[in-house]
Amino acid sequence: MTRPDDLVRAVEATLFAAEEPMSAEAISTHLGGANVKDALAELAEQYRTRGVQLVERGKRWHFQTAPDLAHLLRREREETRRLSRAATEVLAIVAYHEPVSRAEIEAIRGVQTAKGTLDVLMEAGWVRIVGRREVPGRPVIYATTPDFLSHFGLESRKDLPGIDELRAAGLLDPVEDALAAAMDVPDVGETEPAEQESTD
Amino acid sequence: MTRPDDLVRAVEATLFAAEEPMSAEAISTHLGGANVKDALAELAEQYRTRGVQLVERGKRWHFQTAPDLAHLLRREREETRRLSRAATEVLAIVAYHEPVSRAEIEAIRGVQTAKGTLDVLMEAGWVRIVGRREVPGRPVIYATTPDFLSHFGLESRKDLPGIDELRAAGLLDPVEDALAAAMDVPDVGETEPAEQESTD
Amino acid sequence: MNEDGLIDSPAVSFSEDEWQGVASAATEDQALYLELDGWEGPLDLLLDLARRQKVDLRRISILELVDQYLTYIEQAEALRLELAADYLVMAAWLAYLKSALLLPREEQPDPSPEELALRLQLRLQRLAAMRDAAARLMGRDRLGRDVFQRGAPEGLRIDRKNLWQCDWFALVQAYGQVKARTVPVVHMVRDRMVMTLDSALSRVSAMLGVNIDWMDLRDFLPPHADPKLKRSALASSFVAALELARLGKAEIAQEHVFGPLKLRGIKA
Repeated sequence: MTRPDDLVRAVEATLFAAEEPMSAEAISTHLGGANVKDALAELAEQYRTRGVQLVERGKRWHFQTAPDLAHLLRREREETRRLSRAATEVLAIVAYHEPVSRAEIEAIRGVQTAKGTLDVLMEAGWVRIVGRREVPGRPVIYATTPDFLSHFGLESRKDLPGIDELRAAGLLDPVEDALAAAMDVPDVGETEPAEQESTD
Repeated sequence: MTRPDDLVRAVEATLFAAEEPMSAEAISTHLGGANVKDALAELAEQYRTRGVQLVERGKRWHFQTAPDLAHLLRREREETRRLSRAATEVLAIVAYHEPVSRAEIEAIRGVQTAKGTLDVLMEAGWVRIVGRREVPGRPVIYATTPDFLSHFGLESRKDLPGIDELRAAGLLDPVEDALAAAMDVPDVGETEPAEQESTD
Repeated sequence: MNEDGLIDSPAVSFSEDEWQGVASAATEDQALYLELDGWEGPLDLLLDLARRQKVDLRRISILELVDQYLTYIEQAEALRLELAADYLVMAAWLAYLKSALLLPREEQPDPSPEELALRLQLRLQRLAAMRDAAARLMGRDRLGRDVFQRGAPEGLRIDRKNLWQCDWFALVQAYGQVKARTVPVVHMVRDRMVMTLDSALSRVSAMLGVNIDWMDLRDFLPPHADPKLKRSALASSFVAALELARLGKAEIAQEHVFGPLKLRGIKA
């Protein structure tokens, strides 16, 4: 193992010591403004095959144990909090559709979503309120957080499993849009289905 | 960096994720009884030149930031800040009247001087306590420091301009007058800008 | 409808392995299972039934699905299980949809039952997609479960240190202003050219003593005086004239308003 250069060592030490994932900017600030981009890439490469790896999640970097060693480590930890089925579904809907209102979540799930379900996700630090939709009633809209990406090992939302296929299949579009496309009606809401003359 | 063997990777991940230093026995137990001695030695060697090092302390192993990079853990960040108006005034009074007690500073300024103001000047290294005045209450007395002289480019306190010079420079004029002069308004309050006839 | 299904459900948490849900856990031959805890509303139940058809959701037979749902609800009613209202609402709606679908095409109501069926199908597809996505998400290598951050990070601490700035000019100016602010204030009135009432009185009475004819008040003023002094002298002399008149030493006459003020001494 060759001695890494000083900047790489400094970035390595900083990220090892950090209690939270750090953005490249935060690392740079901590190191007095050095350009850390290359050092991060080099470090990630150096650790690629090791038992500990450097990963980027939502523009923030942290070291974590290699996924293939999960079987060795899992037993010493109590499992992470189990999410209810409702909560996992809501989390998936927020992640794949963000930003999304509660009414939109409910439209997909077909049931009312208890306030507590979103609270659990917000408490876990995976979902947050990102504003209001500028429609009547100004409903609150939700999106996922950088912690969500870190927790599920996603570099960005583009890494959400199957998101490209779902989008291509139109499964992330509202039912109304899909219906319009399927019925070949150019514009839903304005165009009534053409009335057929009944043949009495 | 060659891929370390599986045992080395396992030891690496185990120690990385551990919340406390672990003895070789504890690591071995955790990894199903493997002999980890060689792996620990190899790992320590691999990390020897890095920003993070594997060390043994009292028969227990843990990762820690390389000693030469310890300064990264506790950084001092210097922030340039302008002295407040009040602090500047107090500093000037100390400079012109030293040694001076807080009561005397207040008498000259005509306002109470917050303790924090003198603390700021001492933090800046420009003012220090030089003793106590031998009067009832034995108040602390303050004077400027050599740093004060060098920061303001003064050979000695004698270089500070005298009162007569200040007056000649207009620095003893009441603030409003000085302001008016600086703004080049010939006579405030009497001269209205001549009204232009609008040409409709 | 509450979050956890029809009847007060204990199944708040579930493991990823049981993703398919309670209904799916039933084996093929248990066609008549009645497990009500597992669903979160009628759409959930419908999706589960649809998945039992083991075909792509896009090719699902809606009629068959409707039949299965209605059968299910009937059985629940036969067993006197209490069903939440929305299950019954869905049952009624599906019964309507079924009858509409069975009508000859030209007698079908508007919106067409095909459209309604398609809408239901699209909703099921979307719910199914999100359910699969959630399962895949939960199955990832999760931080704190499969992969771990450093167990005992030293932590980074940043101590801020202030670097104070001040310059010579600001210092000197501040001192100047402290001084200016605290110097005892002395008001000085500028020396102005005035004729006091006393001097006007002696001047007017002296001049009245030597003249016996009417004289204009202005003739009493000092000739060649500064204009500012003249104004002051005029005012003082007028007051002096009034005073002399009050004492009976002079009389005053004015022929018209703002006309010249005339003055004559009275011999005692």
